[in-house]
Amino acid sequence: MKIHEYQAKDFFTQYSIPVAEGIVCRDVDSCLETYKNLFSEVVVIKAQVHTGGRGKAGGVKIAKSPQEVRQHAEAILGMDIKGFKVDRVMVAQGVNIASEYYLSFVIDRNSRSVVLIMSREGGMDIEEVAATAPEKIIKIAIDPLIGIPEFLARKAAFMLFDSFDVVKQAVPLIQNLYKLFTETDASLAEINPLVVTKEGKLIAIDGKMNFDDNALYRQPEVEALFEPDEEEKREQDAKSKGFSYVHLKGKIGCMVNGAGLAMATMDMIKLYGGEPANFLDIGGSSNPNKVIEAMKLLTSDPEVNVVLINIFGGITRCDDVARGLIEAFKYLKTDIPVVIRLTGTNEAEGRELLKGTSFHSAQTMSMAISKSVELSKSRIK
Amino acid sequence: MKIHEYQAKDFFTQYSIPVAEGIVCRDVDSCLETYKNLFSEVVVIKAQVHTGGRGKAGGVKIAKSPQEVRQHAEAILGMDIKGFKVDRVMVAQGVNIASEYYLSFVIDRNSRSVVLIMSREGGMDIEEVAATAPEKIIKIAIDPLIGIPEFLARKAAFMLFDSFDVVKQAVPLIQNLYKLFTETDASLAEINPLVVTKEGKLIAIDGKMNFDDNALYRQPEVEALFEPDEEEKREQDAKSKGFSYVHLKGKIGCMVNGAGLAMATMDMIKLYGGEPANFLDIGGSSNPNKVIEAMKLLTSDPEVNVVLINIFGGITRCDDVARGLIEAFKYLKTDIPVVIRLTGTNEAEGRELLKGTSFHSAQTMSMAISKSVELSKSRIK
Amino acid sequence: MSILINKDTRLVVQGITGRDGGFHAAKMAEYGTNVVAGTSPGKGGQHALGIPVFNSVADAVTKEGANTSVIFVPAPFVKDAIMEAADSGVSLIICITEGVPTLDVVEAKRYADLKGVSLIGPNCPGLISPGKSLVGIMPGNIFKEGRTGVISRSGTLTYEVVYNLTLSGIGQSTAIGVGGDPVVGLYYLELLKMFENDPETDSIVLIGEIGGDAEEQAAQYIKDHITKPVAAFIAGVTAPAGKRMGHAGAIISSGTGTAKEKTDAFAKAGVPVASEPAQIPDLLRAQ
Amino acid sequence: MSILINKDTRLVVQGITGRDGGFHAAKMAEYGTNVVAGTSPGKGGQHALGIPVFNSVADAVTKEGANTSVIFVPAPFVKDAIMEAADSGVSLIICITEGVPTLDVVEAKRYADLKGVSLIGPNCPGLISPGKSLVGIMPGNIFKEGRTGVISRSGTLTYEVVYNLTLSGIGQSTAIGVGGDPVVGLYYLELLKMFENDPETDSIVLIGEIGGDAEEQAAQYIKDHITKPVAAFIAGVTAPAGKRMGHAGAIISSGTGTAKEKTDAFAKAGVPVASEPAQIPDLLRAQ
Repeated sequence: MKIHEYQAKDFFTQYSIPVAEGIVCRDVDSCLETYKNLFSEVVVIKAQVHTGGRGKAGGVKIAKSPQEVRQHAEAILGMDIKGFKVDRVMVAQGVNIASEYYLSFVIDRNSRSVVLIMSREGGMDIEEVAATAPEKIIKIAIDPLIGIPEFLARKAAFMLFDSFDVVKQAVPLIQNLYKLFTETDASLAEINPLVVTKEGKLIAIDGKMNFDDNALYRQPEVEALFEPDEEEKREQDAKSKGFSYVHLKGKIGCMVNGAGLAMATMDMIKLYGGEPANFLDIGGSSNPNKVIEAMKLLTSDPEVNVVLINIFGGITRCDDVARGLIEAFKYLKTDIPVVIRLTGTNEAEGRELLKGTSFHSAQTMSMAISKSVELSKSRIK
Repeated sequence: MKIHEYQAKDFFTQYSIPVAEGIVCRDVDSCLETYKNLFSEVVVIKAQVHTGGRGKAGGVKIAKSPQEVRQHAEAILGMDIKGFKVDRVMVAQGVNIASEYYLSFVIDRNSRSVVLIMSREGGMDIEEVAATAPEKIIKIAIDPLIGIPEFLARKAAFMLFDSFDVVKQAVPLIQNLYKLFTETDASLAEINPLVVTKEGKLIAIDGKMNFDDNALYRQPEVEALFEPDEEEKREQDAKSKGFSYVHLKGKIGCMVNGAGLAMATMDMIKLYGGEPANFLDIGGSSNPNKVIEAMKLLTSDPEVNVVLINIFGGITRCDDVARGLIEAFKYLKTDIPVVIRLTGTNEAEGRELLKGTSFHSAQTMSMAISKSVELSKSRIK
Repeated sequence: MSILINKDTRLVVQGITGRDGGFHAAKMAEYGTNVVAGTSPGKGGQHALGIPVFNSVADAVTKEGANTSVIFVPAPFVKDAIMEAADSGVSLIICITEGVPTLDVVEAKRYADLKGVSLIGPNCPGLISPGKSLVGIMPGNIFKEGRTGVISRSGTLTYEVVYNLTLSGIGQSTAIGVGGDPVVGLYYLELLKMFENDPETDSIVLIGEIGGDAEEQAAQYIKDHITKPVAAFIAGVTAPAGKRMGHAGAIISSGTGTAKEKTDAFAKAGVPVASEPAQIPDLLRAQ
Repeated sequence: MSILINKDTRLVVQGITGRDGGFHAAKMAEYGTNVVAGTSPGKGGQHALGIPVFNSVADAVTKEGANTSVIFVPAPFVKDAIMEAADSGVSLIICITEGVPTLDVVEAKRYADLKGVSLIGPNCPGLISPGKSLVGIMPGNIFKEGRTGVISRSGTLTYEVVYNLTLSGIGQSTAIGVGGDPVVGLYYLELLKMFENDPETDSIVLIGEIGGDAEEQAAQYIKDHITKPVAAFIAGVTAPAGKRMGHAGAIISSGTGTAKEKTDAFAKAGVPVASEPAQIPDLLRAQ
């Protein structure tokens, strides 16, 4: 789950991490009001959107007068950045930057721990630094049983900063950011750039936090900040029904049990010359209601012209799945052709049951996918 | 550092550990007032003193009427228990006890960790249980990096209780008492008895906490409860001057550098037929002021008739120590004989300096102690 | 032989009185697994499906000699369940539950390491040594005794692959689903090593998917240390960046973790990659 | 030979810019110890007494090959200092500082164990292998090279005993003060074992005191595992119960930890106990 920069900075402030003072505004007037109240000649106006690259898109501007504040606020509010409409901006105090750094905590799969990532190449896209100059990136894996004792925070800070005055500010910052990360079940807590001002102060200029979806149940304060976009709403709606759903742009709607098999199904559709319309993992069980809900979801996409149901019968046997499908389609009115492939436990019995129905039943995954692609293409003409 | 039962229970309450409701009272009237307010026919009146065995001494009584409250409060307030005068009592609700248990956390030297100690023999002196029926005592060492996860608290609780309803109450109690122990730098947190009431509730009936003196600097809330008795005041006063001091009842005042050597000096005085008046470790350095302060402390004890100074000159050389002693005794007027024994680095030079002074200088520890005992005995006659 | 589980496996089911725990305990016992105990705090002394229930895993170890634990408790209780098992004396823990907070897994896995206990999962289908022992939720009947080891990040996709192997007459020594979350226990490197050392495994199938760089590491490891034939499959060629494809771990972040990178890594290591599951038997036979 | 420290010891002094750290760093160097570095955060790059100062122990290890650390930082910072040293790559940590909160030692010692690093102290005088290396605050000049190992809970009492040994012509292989706090690092059992295995140690002196039951355990251990002659001394025969005798660990609690119990345990194990320090040389010679 993503949150906005200003929300991340609210968390920073709660955890005593110094940020450039700023206020979120939803219209031009409050931008001007904020400009007055900040007592700072120079301010930065920053689009608040759930995507990166807002700087390149013109979503970050410096203003030095009420006129400039108005001009930039008008330009940025309402702007479209990678499909995200800007409905609020942050107006933040300008800072005299002496030098810029990168600092974040992320979950690292390989060390199976939280990792502190730092670089003296602040303000840049860290993935770009990682790709072009990996030696400029410092990584420290944190032992979850130990956390970050002072010596470790100091060791890290000495790797990043030359001045002991700055090191002394960085030690609690590193410890507090880790505390914030673990206490909110974050998956990313990033400060980029972390700057040293000309006055020698360490300040977070931009902040980004992502959170572990699996932990939202115990993080009500985080969950309250969830602002799904249209697509996320669709995915969330699917999730509430026990599905995993990701929308794509093809024609062949897929309904599969299991995430890996669902991905493999999409891949094979593409391999066979077709275009998958979605990823949809309906999980286990042969419950007809689940099939009905899944079909509703797939057919709500006007692009879909074929539905492919690929089920591996394991613990749930194929004959039970077939009965569930037949039951479900009693309640579904659709003229979209449906290809069904059942494999696994009792597959012969399952296929027997599907005989004489309007489904296109296929024996192997290859056959089912060939058939779906063929049907999909024929329906476009 | 010790605190009273009612203060321990205040900590328990802060950490959500259920206690029998009770109020501390300093006079009979407030005992009667409390009896009225507790809405409990049966109350227990308990002396609050920094020592055990108050029950046997008559310091704990059950009262069932205002008359009995008055009678017992009058008897207990002002009572002397092992040299401690009772200046307050706790008046606590009576509880319908179904069964009694013992539960505590202590520092364990051998496992170098905090240990959870439990027994079904609640209400008894735990050292007695340990001596007579060690198999009835359960000990679980706590890994400081892990603390007490729920499974461990549950495992412990199942060892102590048969009812799952009680186990479910014991799990947070165990976790919270450990939290209290570590967060307050305790050295003992004991509930004895921990009872299950006839209504099935788990309640702490008596509570005891001791604290790590070395950690008081970061535990202001604990330190505020320090109530030294006369002897502790003398010891604390010594401590503030950099000494370790323990008062005994003999005639030979000792001033030694180092705790082990100080104990060995006392032991040898006894071995040679004398009586040590104290344990006094003056630590390192040859600072004359320290010697002056130490002499004042020793001679403030009217029993002392000889002073034995036993110094091992290590990093601080014996000649420097001798100079310090000579300097110090310029400012000390006393007719108590002083035996000095200097050993170690430059001991010959040290002894040379002491020649011609009024000190009795001895070459070995045996000789110094023989001399002290001889002088002490001769001064009694 | 086989790896990790066999006829000597004595299984305790944590959460046996729950719906899933009970259902799969029965299935496992039916397959022939020695399901010796279950746990459910407060229900110690009872029986579930004829299996003795204990208040703790430690009791199951002491009283029934359990050496392996499988976890079916709800996600919020998984961290404690793993730690309990790790402290109890079992040597292997398999966690089936999905939806476990990542930081809980980080902590529990570290604790298991400290105790010298192996963890598989969470969010995994478990593992099977066909004809010997089944621990988890895999459908036992599609497997066949044999000499090919299978390692996978997926559930039904594994079944699909195994089904193709079995139909082609290729049996399995052990098949393991490592789990679809970003942080899980045993993974490719440890398992490849075990299969390499297992005298009854002749070849290995590795089923990967998008997200992370574990497949790239595995490719390197195979090149450096594995002498037995390996065939691979990678799911998620068509997955878009930034979207979680069902598994919390299956997400392409900032252009890394793509199927192409993984396929390229295997190609460089000389490991053939199937473009569809049905090709795997032929890729194995060709080596 | 000797145990724990010798001519190859390369020492880093944590807190070298403090009063005690600086004073004893000079004394140790004077004795002949290889004091290769000091640490003081923010003073990296400077020199103290001609010794290079670093911001961290890790830097001292990397740049000067330090393998042993001695800690002189104030009590509130000791826990972090021990953990820093344990994480840095040194294999032995000696903590001199007194007054450290017990729970800090519990945590730091556990962390050192986790890292496989040995800890001596806190609240100890350190150790010396005469003629080779001195780490801590012991007065080097009273020691003499030889073949008797000394283990003690005390400081000046150790010097008293050693002085008597030296005067009697009995030199020492290594002498160690384990520290007077309730919870400290290396203790009797580990050190007895090291001396037993040290080919250049022929006999052992153990100096105990009241509090705890470590002497009783040591007596049993000596009976079971030690073949070399041992003589003991116990301080605190006259100490009253419930009073802390200087050392936080020297306290008789509820009638246990008395000198009598300890003396009896040694007697039962066949270890002679001196009634005064001056007897120890004779007790050793008599065996």
